[in-house]
Amino acid sequence: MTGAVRVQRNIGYTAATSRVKPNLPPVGSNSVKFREEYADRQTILDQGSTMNVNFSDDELTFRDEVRNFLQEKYPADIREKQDSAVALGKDDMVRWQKILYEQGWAGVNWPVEYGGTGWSAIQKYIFANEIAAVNAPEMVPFGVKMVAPVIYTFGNEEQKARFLPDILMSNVWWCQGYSEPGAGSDLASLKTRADRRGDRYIVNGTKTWTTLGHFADWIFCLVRTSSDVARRQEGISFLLVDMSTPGVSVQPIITIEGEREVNEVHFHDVAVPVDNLVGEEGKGWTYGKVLLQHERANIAGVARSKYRMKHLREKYAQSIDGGRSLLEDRNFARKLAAIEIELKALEYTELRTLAAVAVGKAPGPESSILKVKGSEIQQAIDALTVDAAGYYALPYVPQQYHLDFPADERIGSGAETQSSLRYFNNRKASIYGGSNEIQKNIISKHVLGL
Amino acid sequence: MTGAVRVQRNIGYTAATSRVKPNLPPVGSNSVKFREEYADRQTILDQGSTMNVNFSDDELTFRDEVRNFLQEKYPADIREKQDSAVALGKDDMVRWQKILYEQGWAGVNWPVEYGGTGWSAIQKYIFANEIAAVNAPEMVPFGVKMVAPVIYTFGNEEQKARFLPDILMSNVWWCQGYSEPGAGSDLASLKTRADRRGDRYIVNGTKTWTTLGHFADWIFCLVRTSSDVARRQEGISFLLVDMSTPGVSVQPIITIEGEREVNEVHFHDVAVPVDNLVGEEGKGWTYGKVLLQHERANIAGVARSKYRMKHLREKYAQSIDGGRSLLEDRNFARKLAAIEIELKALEYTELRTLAAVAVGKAPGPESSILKVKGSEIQQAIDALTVDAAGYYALPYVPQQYHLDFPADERIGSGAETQSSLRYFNNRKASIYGGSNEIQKNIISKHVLGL
Amino acid sequence: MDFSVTEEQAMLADAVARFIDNDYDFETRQKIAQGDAGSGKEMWQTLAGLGWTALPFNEEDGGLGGGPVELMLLMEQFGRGLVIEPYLPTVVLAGGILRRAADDSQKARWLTALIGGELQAALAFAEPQARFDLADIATTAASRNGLYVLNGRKAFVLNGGDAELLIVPARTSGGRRNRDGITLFALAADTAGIARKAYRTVDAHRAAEIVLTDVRVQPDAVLGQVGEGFGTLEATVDEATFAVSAEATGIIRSMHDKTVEYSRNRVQFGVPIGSFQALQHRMVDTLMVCEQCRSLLLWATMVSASGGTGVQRAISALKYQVGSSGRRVAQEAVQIHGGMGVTWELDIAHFFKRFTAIETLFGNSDFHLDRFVALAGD
Amino acid sequence: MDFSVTEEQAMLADAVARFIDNDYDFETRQKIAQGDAGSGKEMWQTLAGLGWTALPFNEEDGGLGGGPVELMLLMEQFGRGLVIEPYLPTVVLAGGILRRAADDSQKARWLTALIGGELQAALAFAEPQARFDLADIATTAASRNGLYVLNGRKAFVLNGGDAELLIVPARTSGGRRNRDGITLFALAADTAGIARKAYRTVDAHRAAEIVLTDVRVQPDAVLGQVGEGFGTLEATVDEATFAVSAEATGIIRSMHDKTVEYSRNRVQFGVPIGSFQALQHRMVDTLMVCEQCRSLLLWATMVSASGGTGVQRAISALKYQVGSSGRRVAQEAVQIHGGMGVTWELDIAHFFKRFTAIETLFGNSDFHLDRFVALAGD
Repeated sequence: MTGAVRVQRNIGYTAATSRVKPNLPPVGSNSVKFREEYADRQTILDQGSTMNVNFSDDELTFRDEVRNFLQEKYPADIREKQDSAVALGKDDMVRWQKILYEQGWAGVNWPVEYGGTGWSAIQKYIFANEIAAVNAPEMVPFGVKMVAPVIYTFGNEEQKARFLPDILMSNVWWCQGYSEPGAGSDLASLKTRADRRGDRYIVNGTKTWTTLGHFADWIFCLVRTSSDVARRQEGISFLLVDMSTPGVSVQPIITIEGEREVNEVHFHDVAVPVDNLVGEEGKGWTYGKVLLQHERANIAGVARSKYRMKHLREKYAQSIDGGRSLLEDRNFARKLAAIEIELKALEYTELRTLAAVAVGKAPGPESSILKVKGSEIQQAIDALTVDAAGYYALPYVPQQYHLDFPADERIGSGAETQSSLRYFNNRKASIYGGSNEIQKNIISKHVLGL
Repeated sequence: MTGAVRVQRNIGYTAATSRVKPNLPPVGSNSVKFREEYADRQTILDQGSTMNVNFSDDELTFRDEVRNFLQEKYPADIREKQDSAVALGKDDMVRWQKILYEQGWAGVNWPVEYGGTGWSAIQKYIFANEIAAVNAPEMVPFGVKMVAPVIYTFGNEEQKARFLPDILMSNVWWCQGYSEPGAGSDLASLKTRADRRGDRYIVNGTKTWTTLGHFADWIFCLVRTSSDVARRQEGISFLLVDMSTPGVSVQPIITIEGEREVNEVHFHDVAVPVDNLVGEEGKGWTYGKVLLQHERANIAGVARSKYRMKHLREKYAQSIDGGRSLLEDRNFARKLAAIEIELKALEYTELRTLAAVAVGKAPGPESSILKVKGSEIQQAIDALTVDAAGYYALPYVPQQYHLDFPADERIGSGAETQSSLRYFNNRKASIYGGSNEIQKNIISKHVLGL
Repeated sequence: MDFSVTEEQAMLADAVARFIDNDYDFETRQKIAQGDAGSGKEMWQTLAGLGWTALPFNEEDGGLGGGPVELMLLMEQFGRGLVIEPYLPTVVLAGGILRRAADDSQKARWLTALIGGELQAALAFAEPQARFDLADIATTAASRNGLYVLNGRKAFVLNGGDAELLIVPARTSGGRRNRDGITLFALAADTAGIARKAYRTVDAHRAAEIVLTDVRVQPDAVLGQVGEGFGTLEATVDEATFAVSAEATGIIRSMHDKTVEYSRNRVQFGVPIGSFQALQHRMVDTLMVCEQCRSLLLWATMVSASGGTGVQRAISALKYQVGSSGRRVAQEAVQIHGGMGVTWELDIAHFFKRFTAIETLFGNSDFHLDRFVALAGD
Repeated sequence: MDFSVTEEQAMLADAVARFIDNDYDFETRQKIAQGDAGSGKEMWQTLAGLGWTALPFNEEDGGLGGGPVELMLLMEQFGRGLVIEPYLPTVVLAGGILRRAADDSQKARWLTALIGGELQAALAFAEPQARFDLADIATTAASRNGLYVLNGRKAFVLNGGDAELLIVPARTSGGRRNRDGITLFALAADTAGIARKAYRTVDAHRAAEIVLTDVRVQPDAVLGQVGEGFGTLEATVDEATFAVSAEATGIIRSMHDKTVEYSRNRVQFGVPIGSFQALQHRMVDTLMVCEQCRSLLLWATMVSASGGTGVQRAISALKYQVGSSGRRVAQEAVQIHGGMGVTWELDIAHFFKRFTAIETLFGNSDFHLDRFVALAGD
């Protein structure tokens, strides 16, 4: 029986089937292609229901639960710092993450067996939006989002028991040891050596761009355990290093806006127990790639960008000291709108990816699209925020962003003078985690097949 | 004596030279670099004078001479066709070019000895602008601008005497035989063979994208005279072929907008006298490249784009049937302005190149910049013209563009319905004459040294 | 929140996809485009036979009760197939007005035949001076001894030459650009006083300029309430805007796919041009545009399907995004195809022309970005 | 029409270029930027010694009679050298007002010292609520028994902290945004009632917020005619806009050159990154931006040098083009430098920050494109 007729019966159209064009061929390759294209949508579906943008009752209940939690448990002092652009200290971040842990919400993407939430894609989406909506800090990713998945996917039972709880509880601060000076996007060129001596590795080399490495207790590294290999990607291992080990030293790197955010981490004859090797020796490259894809799947930052757009709109809806509201400026309003639309599109691209992940697909090369578009949109918001601030984007007065700084002595209203610093600093968004050029190479090869 | 002091003396500042910082080193590499950068400006200069945007009296006199000529000699019927978007016939074009010849203005870029104008860069600039300002047709380039420079640069005396006068007088219509089916931008892959048989070449193969080939009497071709070569660029020769020779046939190619503009030219055992070989056998590639650079130096089309912008502004300054004027639409006005500014910049980039040519520099790889920017701007104007026409960009009614077609029966005001056809057709501007990708490769290699 | 399509919806899309592959390949499409009729009547009968002319109408009117999801799935495939049948003017535009405003006798007179594929129709949504302003209506309908007398000019009436039913918005009161005072009339195309100048469009569709001179009609030609036609007109054109945006999303996806495929096979300088990194990165950019447009199309579909506020805003966002970012995909597709991309012979050129027409249709990207800004933020 | 520069002008450019190469390399510049003073007083003396503080002034005032050509040549090189000396606020802005409006006694009091390098100055061209509207002045100057009493706030006064002379536009009549009723006052920075909050800017220049509270001044502080100061203010800021556009043209050219150089030497995946076609084509794009900006700078210089109408329009065109297209050059330069491009250590980061500041200075790209549209066509 032809698909056409099936369509009609299914939609309940029975009249004049005699007029149906006869003998249409059976479902061909094309409709298979169609099914693949739409497969991601099929995933979150209860059969019979159809596309709907509104939250279900269950989803609304969950959203209220998150809102209530944030209202009750999000510390007032941290909120005040966040809302007045005061940098959080390590203790602030740890305190907040422990509150999330107490609630059982620290391991959003973790499997339930290790203390994860087991949330659906929509629940994760709701949670991320609610957190961002009150401008609460995100979990620092290096532990819970980056090293943990590698440990619970490739680590042994002893390692899971030893490391995962402290990560989930934010008892241990982790940092990332991937990049090396001069290596840039060419990760596989890494030179840091880990030479086996009995039951220990002796680690020598330097890692760089280590974000918040000066806060960290432990570092996870890609190290070269064998240079006698055919491909540079071989002979690389995934090693966990206690930063209090003799021979580990951390040096600051000052970035464009003048702050210390990243570091160089030096290893001089650092002795690391072989127990700290994750998975098999020489398989580190594979593990690292999985990690990077997870990183990218979380990197779009849609919820945070939505908050920033809302904030921008609200701030400049108020007229500036009797000047006209910027929103009445058609150019500005159009730029704002164009970004909003691109962002709405990315929100749905991300939901489609989450949907795919929800049915077990690993976040594939498509996650590179989220990384590229996400960073492009973040940087567009950065630039628009600078435009909006006018001359007040230009004073360099980071010192005024402390709680004890008298508000009326501040230059610029709100965090205007931070806008350019953020714009400068966030040029990194299209460079780190595999530059956007690298992402495009990945998409070209693995999605377009070129 | 230090440069600083020299500056001061030259500007006539003598006071308190005691305050001059002592012993500045002599002119270093950098100022040499500076002189190179500014060399192009030094070329059109009378020493002592300085930068001025106004025309000199001599230049004004020349401009008036051109204006008077156009007022008196530009045929009314051709003007009417041009202004009402009616396509010119071959006879129209030839008639107009003969008028230019009578005036001695056919060979704008030719050396005086062959009947060229010997004009300065500014004069050529003025001439191009005045021609465009009245929307008069340009010379069809294939003879006067393309094959002629090759003949008077690399041809022998007999060839100069035989071909140049008929080109200058528009007695013979030339077309170009470079591209071949499947070759695309990879010109050197050409397969058309010319096998030496005694005092003749036997030509076999196909040329394509031959613009107005159906009007042409002669075709200049790159042909392969030897396949036993180290580099594909070798063994190529520059051959002139009478299209009435048996074995030459022309087939139309219909382009995106539905018109016949380009053709395929087939050669089947076409016998060509060896006298028609220009320069040395096997040197054709070199000659062709020179030609392409000349082509590019003329390809920016700044004057024509200026006319189109002026026309667009005038047309839509008038309100459309009682609707608001489009120029009152801020988006449209801003787009128009942005193109005007980019075009003004290109006008000066072209003047700088002409200036360089004026002092004997061949139009180098920089001419690729003119080609790329010129086509980008033309295509931006094409798109804006479509935007402006609204729904009247969409009717497909080429038949109404004939002088005898009753104006009040036309759909759309003026040539609105031609706007989309032009937009479609002119996508070629970034493809032909060496695609913009090829131009960027050239600039990257020869200007950036990458 | 639900991303899923039902089995029926998936099968509809399957059926349309198969129809394109088996009965509407490019050669067939080009033959229809060359033919004198706007489309093969036989082909229109086929569409009707497949039930698609009945898709958006209520079951009690003999329709299939389809909504935005079905329309999106159908039009996306129509884009892929470069379908030039007058589905938009007859079913979405004229049919949309009838669906929303016609009374039972009017439905009996027009809608049944339309659903059956025996009647083609058109909506005169534009006037020469109006550009994209739906309310800018100079055509007048004066009430004179029991009749309405219509005078005015209508521009770019899609399918206006072949339609047997013309739906004409005219002003019964109010000044130009005034949203009140607009009345919708259902006119038989052969009514005295209607002069139609039909023409092909650059994208091989068909349209007409229409002049109305003292056209006399009975009051029963009025669709809906006198003077209150604008709401119906706007809602119908919004739905049509959504439909062509879905079509355009299908078009740019096809152009992107065909370009990637071409770059794999097209050899220059001894290698496939798809191996050149500069082209690779540009094709990645166009892929991202396609995905972003598909996502926004999903969103707009879900918003439309859920009803409520924000539908207009979502549709303007979609039309803006597809038009402005899709233009880049279309231009890159032609550019990467090189000379072949600007020949009549290849389908790429015809995708390009249809996309360009959709860019203008119902308001270009600038118009819809301004409209998005003007509509209250969600 | 003449593109040439005179021998003197060429030698001036040579001299500035040598100064940058020999006395103002990046390390020196960074040391000055770290120092507490806005700039080494000694370095300022050097500039004066080279005659550059005298450049734009008439010879009878002890100047060198330089014009737009000289200013363009100097600022383009200052851009290349990332010069942070207060040349713009002291010589171009404050000096520009004095040049245009000061009488002989005022010149004697201020200009001679300024040319000699003994006096630094500033022009308070902005107010907190004004954004980029020069005429939006809320600061008042009330005439009270023979004195003027100034009250108000001035924002982002370049060099306002170190200046000994402050030129303050204030309203003696008319409403806000009114071009009439603006009067220019020359105030000694230590006048009672002037409170200055000085700060560094993100591009290592210096500025101040200034509050004026019942500041009493004699009528001889008025520069030019009472209530007619706007023309002088606008002409001076236009010249400064031209100057920073020339500086920005030098900056983006340097960023482009350094990026191409970096891509030649930076090895990734075993080859120089300059061998990647995607990067090559992007660096070709930035080269074209540099050439187009240089061309427009030439045009604006020639228009300015020729006087007559269209100068403002040319300057707005230039500022728009350099700002909007130059931003791409700056961002690409950082991107292609990768991680190193966002470190304090490399000069690229500091070029980027200075370029970004210039984008905003005297009105951003949007502002100047609108201004270009508003000014009558050439």
